[in-house]
Amino acid sequence: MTDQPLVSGPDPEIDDQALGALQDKGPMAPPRSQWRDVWDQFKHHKGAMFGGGFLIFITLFVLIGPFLWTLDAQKLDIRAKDMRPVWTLIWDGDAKAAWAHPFGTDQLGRDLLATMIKGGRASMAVGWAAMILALVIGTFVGVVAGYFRRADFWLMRFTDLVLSLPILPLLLVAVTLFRQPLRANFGPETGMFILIVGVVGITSWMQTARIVRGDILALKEREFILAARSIGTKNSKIIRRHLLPNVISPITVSATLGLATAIITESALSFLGVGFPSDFPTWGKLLADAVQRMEQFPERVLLPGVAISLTVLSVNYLGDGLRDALDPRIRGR
Amino acid sequence: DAHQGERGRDGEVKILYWQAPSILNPFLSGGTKDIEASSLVLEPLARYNETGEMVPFLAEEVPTVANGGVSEDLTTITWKIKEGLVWSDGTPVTSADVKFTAEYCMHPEGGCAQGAFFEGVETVEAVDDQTVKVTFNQPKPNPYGPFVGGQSPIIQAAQFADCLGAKAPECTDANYNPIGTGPFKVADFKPNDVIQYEANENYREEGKPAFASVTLKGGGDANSAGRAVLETGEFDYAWNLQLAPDVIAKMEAAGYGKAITGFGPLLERIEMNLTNPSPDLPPETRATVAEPHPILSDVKVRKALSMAIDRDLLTEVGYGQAGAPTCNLVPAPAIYASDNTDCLVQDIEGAKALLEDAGWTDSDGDGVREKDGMKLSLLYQTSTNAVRQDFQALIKDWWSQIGVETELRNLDGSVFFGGDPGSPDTFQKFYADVEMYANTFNGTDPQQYLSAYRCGNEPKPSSQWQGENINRFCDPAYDAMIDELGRTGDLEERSALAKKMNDMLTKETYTIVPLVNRARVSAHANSLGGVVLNVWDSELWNVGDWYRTE
Amino acid sequence: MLDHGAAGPIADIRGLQVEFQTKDGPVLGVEDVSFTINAGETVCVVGESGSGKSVSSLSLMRLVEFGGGRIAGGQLLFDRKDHASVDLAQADQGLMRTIRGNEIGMIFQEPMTALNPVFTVGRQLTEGLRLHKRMSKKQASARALELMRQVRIPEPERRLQQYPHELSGGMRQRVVIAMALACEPRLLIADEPTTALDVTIQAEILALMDRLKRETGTAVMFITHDMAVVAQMADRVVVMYRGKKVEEGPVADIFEAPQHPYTKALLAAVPKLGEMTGKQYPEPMKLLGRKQGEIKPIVGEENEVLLDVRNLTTRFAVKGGLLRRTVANVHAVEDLSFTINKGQTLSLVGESGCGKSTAGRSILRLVEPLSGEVKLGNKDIIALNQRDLRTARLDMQMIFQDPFASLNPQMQLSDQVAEPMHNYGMFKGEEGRKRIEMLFDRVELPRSFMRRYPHELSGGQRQRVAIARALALNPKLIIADEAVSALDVSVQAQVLNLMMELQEEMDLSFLFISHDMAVVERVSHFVGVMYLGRIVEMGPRSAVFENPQHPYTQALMKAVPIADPRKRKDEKDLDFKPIPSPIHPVNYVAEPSEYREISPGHKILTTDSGY
Amino acid sequence: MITFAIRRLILSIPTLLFISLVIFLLLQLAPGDPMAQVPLTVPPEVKEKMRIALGLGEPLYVQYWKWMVQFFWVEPQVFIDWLTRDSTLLGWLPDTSLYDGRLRMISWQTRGPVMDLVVQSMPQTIWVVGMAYIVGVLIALPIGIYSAYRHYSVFDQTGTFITMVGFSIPPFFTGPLLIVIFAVQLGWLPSNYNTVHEVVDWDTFVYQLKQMVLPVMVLALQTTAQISRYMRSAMLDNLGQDYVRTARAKGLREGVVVMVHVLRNSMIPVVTVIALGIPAIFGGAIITENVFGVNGIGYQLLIALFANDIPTVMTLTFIFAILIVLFNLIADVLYGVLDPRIRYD
Ligand SMILES: Nc1ncnc2c1ncn2[C@@H]1O[C@H](COP(=O)(O)OP(=O)(O)OP(=O)(O)O)[C@@H](O)[C@H]1O
Ligand SMILES: Nc1ncnc2c1ncn2[C@@H]1O[C@H](COP(=O)(O)OP(=O)(O)OP(=O)(O)O)[C@@H](O)[C@H]1O
Ligand SMILES: [Mg+2]
Ligand SMILES: [Mg+2]
Repeated sequence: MTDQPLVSGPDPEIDDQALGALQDKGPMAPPRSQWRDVWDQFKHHKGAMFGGGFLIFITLFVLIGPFLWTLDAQKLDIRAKDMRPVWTLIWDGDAKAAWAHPFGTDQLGRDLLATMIKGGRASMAVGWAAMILALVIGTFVGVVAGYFRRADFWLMRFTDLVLSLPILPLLLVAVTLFRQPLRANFGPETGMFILIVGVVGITSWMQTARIVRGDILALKEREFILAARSIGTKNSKIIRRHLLPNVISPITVSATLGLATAIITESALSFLGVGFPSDFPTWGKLLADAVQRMEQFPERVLLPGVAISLTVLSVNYLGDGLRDALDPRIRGR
Repeated sequence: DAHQGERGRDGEVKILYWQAPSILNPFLSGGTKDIEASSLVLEPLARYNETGEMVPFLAEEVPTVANGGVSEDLTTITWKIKEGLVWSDGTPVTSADVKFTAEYCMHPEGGCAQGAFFEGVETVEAVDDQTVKVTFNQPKPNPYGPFVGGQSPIIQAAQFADCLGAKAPECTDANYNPIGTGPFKVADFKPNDVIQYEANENYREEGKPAFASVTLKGGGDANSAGRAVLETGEFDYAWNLQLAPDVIAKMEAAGYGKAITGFGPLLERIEMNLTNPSPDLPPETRATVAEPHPILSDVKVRKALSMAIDRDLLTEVGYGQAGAPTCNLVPAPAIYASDNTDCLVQDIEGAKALLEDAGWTDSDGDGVREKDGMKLSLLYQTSTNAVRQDFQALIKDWWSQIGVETELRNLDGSVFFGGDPGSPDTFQKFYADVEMYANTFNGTDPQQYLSAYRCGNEPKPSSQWQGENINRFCDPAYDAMIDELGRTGDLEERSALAKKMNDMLTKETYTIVPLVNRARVSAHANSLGGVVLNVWDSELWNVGDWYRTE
Repeated sequence: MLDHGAAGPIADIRGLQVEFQTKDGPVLGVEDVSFTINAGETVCVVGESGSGKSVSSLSLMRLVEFGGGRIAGGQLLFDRKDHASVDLAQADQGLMRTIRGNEIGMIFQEPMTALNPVFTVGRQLTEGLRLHKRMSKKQASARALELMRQVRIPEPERRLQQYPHELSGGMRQRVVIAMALACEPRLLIADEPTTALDVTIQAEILALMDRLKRETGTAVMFITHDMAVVAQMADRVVVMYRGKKVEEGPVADIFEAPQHPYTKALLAAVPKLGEMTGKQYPEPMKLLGRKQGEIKPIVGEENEVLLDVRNLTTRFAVKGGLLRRTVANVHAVEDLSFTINKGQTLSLVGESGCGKSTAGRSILRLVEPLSGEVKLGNKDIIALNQRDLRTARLDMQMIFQDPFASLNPQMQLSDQVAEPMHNYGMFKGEEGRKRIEMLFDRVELPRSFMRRYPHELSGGQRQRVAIARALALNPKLIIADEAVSALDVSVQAQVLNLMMELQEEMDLSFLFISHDMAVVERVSHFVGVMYLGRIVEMGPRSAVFENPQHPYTQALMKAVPIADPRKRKDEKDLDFKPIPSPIHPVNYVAEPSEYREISPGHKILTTDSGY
Repeated sequence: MITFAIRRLILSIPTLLFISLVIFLLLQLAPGDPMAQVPLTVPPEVKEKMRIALGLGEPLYVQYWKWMVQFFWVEPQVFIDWLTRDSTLLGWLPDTSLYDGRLRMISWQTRGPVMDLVVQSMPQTIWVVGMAYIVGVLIALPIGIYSAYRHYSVFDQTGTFITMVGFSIPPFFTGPLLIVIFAVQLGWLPSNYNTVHEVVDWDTFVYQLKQMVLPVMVLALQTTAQISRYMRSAMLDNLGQDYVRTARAKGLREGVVVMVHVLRNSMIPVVTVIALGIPAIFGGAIITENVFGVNGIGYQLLIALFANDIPTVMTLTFIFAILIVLFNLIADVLYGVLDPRIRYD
């Protein structure tokens, strides 16, 4: 058949098409920059847009809030204690509320708006930092365990070990050992921040490690890893270029849960008295402190509670959106 | 009256302790919860009543010099046990049991938590079946240590015979279910959880207890305990509600019960560190008398710090009805309380002037005073507890008004109050400039309490950081008064001396800055009658008299 | 064929149009397709990947809805048993459930993924029977056993209790067929049922389906892109192209007188076994619709040996027991020796699992061989340490079977092509960019593709990227491990031509690993036939193909379907033994391979090969 | 499979020994003092005596060795004795008397054997926390399944929202909140768990249910949030698989396709996640146990920590470690059992 001379078809249009069959097919749209694509995909994810928007809002709120709302969060004004937020005036004209303290004040007369702003700073900082630390450790352990067969057994047993360590004594040990040097070098608040981030990070990476390891074990068997080896890619580069980008998805899930865990763990630490100095507000601590009076002053639990939940929710949605946007396979669809 | 009748007529009473009792042998645990839980079963020879007066329990009467029970030279005390007393298992209570109790606690390997009550005891003899004679190695102006109060009750010799010394902890059955003379006996004990008691059918008083059984549940926190009694009525009695006054008031409004308060000598105070806690110093000399405090050694500074505090406000915020502002280290009992009230009025301006006077000025205008290039900056530590943190915030605020910068630190109670010499965070080590906590004394006599501030009694490396003179206070004149108090038997003179010592530590030197005399707050259901809150002894001291009102 | 007499059409597809909802709006998967299937007839639907073959068949089952599609127009008339014709396009899912599996059976492409991994074969087989035929458990198992016998699965009783993964690919596919046949459907849809299989197994399955069709009179809609299979199976052929039917007709007409240019081009691209008879050297194919220079044979350097492999042995340890000691070995490659001349191609053929890939990987030392000698030029590869090995790999590169799996889905193509150069620090900066462009040009990919991701390309394009990557370092030897197996015929032809052109131009040597005899015949100078880790026959291509001596080679040649409807194979010719296990206990001593030379360079194994 | 399990079991012994050593050292290093809860009125000399009586003065390795002997030798003896004497299961066996009165692990707080504490607080832990886990899982699975099946539907979105909120709100808030609503305001349910309550008839059974409702709700919220996420993603992975299409092509009903074919496959990863969560039952409910006065194992650990009761803390954490390692192993084995493709040998 091949030796037959080419017979041209009757219809030049179809002919053209037919010849095209052997020509390149595929997406012919002009290529666009990677980040444009990522953004386009991201834009279409409503949840992610909400999440991102809220996170930006809350970040701005805690970052530039102190400049707009200049009241000092630690300033006591005992005469103005136990004020209600202004919106209570809507149904209760006699409520003790004023625009001077739009969210009200606490039992010592500290302005709630100011403490929310300052507390948010601490909580967000701890949450993000601890989450990132946990992700870094978890990813590292997971990748090494998954990639190097010889390290696997020991690293996984090490993970078991850390999983079974009692947190509180660990924390007390850490506080004893490191509080003084950290305080001397970074001051009481930053020092404590580093300590808390360290402890929370060090005790919450195990889940990530486990998941990443599982994924790496599967990825390792894929041919493109073999291909990379055959073109002389070194182990470190294989990990960085080929493996890590492909485990983004489980990592974003861990990140979501990690942020919530970190914010809540921090509050539990303050609760136990091993956290920040007592007059240093965080959302978790505001929530914990307000629980006793939640019937009289529901806003004191609701404000930090809602802030924490919304942040976590936003990160969750943002994670979903990012995962879809960063994965070129999904993005193409 | 109406609440008389036959034993066990009122069914069950439910008590909630938010710290769960772990053992029912008060000699093996110093914990209040354990002592009070065991006080339903074990009784001493005499107790303090709600006014701090001593009343006989197992003894016929309280021995005194007047009635001949205490020897003239104050070296012996002779107790007579009531006739016909029996243990809950029906065997008679004899002086041998009393003698055994002393042996049990004084055994060198036993690790008895109440050893302090037996200090100076030379011998305990059973004169006859009903009579015990305690001999001290030196005159004891206050011979009512052993066998008085909830902390040193009488245990049954037969039950504990094999549990002396090192074997004490192995007698789990006895420690969990001691046989006693109290109105109740243990039916079931789940350590760290629940104790179920039932009425002691051999109890000495007819028609008592009114309740057939007691359930003492442990666990939760003060908030949930208050709620269970005051808001839901699930329990009849809740112990030690350390809650802010508005929280308690809110709970009471539900109408199920009421909070009751009683004042003892429990004092919330700020202790000034007279030695230098700087981390730059070597560990051998840090926070020891070798290094006086660079700022707080000056009495003017200490006084200024005290003057800046508004004790009324602190009380209102932190304790409400359950607290009283005070300037005394010994605020109670009345005969020992000094009339010192000069600290009660806050005086910010005066404090400022005093600091100026002492050479502390704000030369760079940052709101913090300095002197010789050193900032007037203090580290203020305490244990973790919501009210204490409020206090810290308020005091920090006042001090900032007089130009003192404060860094707050709160520590986990188990570390802060634990005496671990390895930890930098114990209150004894005092690696801070000022610290706040509450302390009190047993019974009604402050002698031992005041004796703590003797030169050399401070925690230091050589004593493994043990010692009661937390501030590292040292004044030979004060030591002389301690000695004198040890020799003085007359109540009037003792009172005068104690007041003088109290003033020396507070008003004259401001070594100790008293804040609030704290009351104990508990709550009981409206349907529970006969509750008499006693701060000098176990709270459950008269549970045998409790009854149901409707 | 029409044993049961010509009945009316069982299925009549008229103007089918299927739409998929995507983010960029609706996309037509099938634009306009009409054809009929008569009772007792096999209709083959052919066409490139993505031409709408699967979508058409899924529409007939009304399964497209579950994949996000929608039948936007047209009619799907199906003649039910009671002769009432229904339009399946309008039927509700309830009615469809009584038709699916009962009156229309479907065989899916991927035998492994088409079976639920957690249920036994028996359970999956009986499910449909119990549902549609209301059989009791016992009756259903009896019928299942019967079905298993029908599809000639050895030891059917035992198989019923096994899980899919415990069966070989061929057996799994037979189970899928049995499942589709379970309720004796009147129409059987087979969507590429043999694409994933070895030639031998493929031949068996095709024979089986043919026989079943004859025995039961079922109408078959057979979807494939393999023209050889069409030639073997079809009564009529429907050619699809970009969502449309472009041609339809009896099989002989289509092959002998194709009308539509696409059909012509397609047929031209199919390599046919025997085409190269009489030619000494391989040469590129002549493709329709493409400008090609003069086609000339690729000679290579007869006398310069580039790769010399001697007695290569690779085994994988099977660990077991409490102490994880080696309890047995997989003898994947056993005493393998061959040479490749500069600028020439040696092909390794053989069934799945015979050790072809392992041999290729051992040469590159991507798996460590147990013993043997590999010399590239005068470098002893086996003796190198890790650093030198890395340098040595500059001269030898590999192209992998699955173009999708061998590219990182998260990396832009230009980065992937540039990666080898980065790794060796060659061609930096502007020069590197130029070279990447050159490589893209070389493999005939538009430069605009450099910023794309693998999933945005077709299979052929992806494989060209892989080739570009392999070429990046100017290697002397390329090991192409099933480099074209996953591609459409027309694309495959292009890629093959490309490889041959490059060989001609750059004096490349290829170790070409494949199981497709027709392709091998096209490209090789020398051929080695592997069986159970050993080469059983090796020699110049013409000698091996025209005069196969080893019984295994002969069987293999017999199994290859030929793209000519006049040369249909008969089931009787087929007689395959399953490959024995390559796993031997630790103390097993493999005997060395000895060969007998039949003609110059043509050797066959004289010692036991296991066949 | 069996050899795999046995091998892992054997290998976990050194792991556990190492874990025990690390825990031991950690606790020794940690500051704190068993005398912390003794009132300040007790003088330091007395405290020192109490400390010595607890055996705190001995060298570390002696303490460790003693503890090991007690844990691995003495306690099992006591346990076997108990089994053959009092338990209903094995009580018919002839009484053994292995225990020769050697010192058991004694809690510093209660001065009683630590194991007795464990045995005593186990029932309420299993009842409340275990039940909460079961309830949480039972709620989570349908939510996860349906969310995945109706991917991005209103139900899915709401489910995501509620589970995320549930996950981000700490139990020290939800606990009191539920108490205020259901115990204080409505008065329907008790706020405090009665650990000595015995179920003898219908009414007591109802009471038992009532008192379990609140703590179970608080804990289940957390479980539900996590498990339903896992379930959803596992279902999503499987719904796109080819075998689902095959199942549909057989004419099976959607219910059967989803609930039999897809579910079975999706359960494989989820079951291991569930198994791995079980050790957390015993230690992870500390705050909830405290709020409701459940006084289970978690609470025992909490107060032992605060009282620096090292033998108890040590034993409890080590028991948790054993559980974690054991359930890791069980999860691996389950994975193999559920998934016929996985063969460990
Ligand atoms: N779920 C889907 N969503 C969007 N488009 C789809 C979907 N399924 C198929 N298509 C499109 O429909 C067209 C026909 O696809 P179909 O699967 O029928 O091709 P095919 O001929 O079977 O190819 P192959 O030989 O690769 O199996 C393709 O363009 C494909 O992109
Ligand atoms: N990493 C490995 N560990 C253990 N056994 C292996 C490994 N890789 C391959 N094998 C075994 O070695 C034998 C040869 O495998 P190989 O992949 O080389 O076959 P192949 O001829 O390339 O087959 P295919 O055509 O399916 O790719 C097979 O039995 C296979 O199961
Ligand atoms: Mg298809
Ligand atoms: Mg292969």
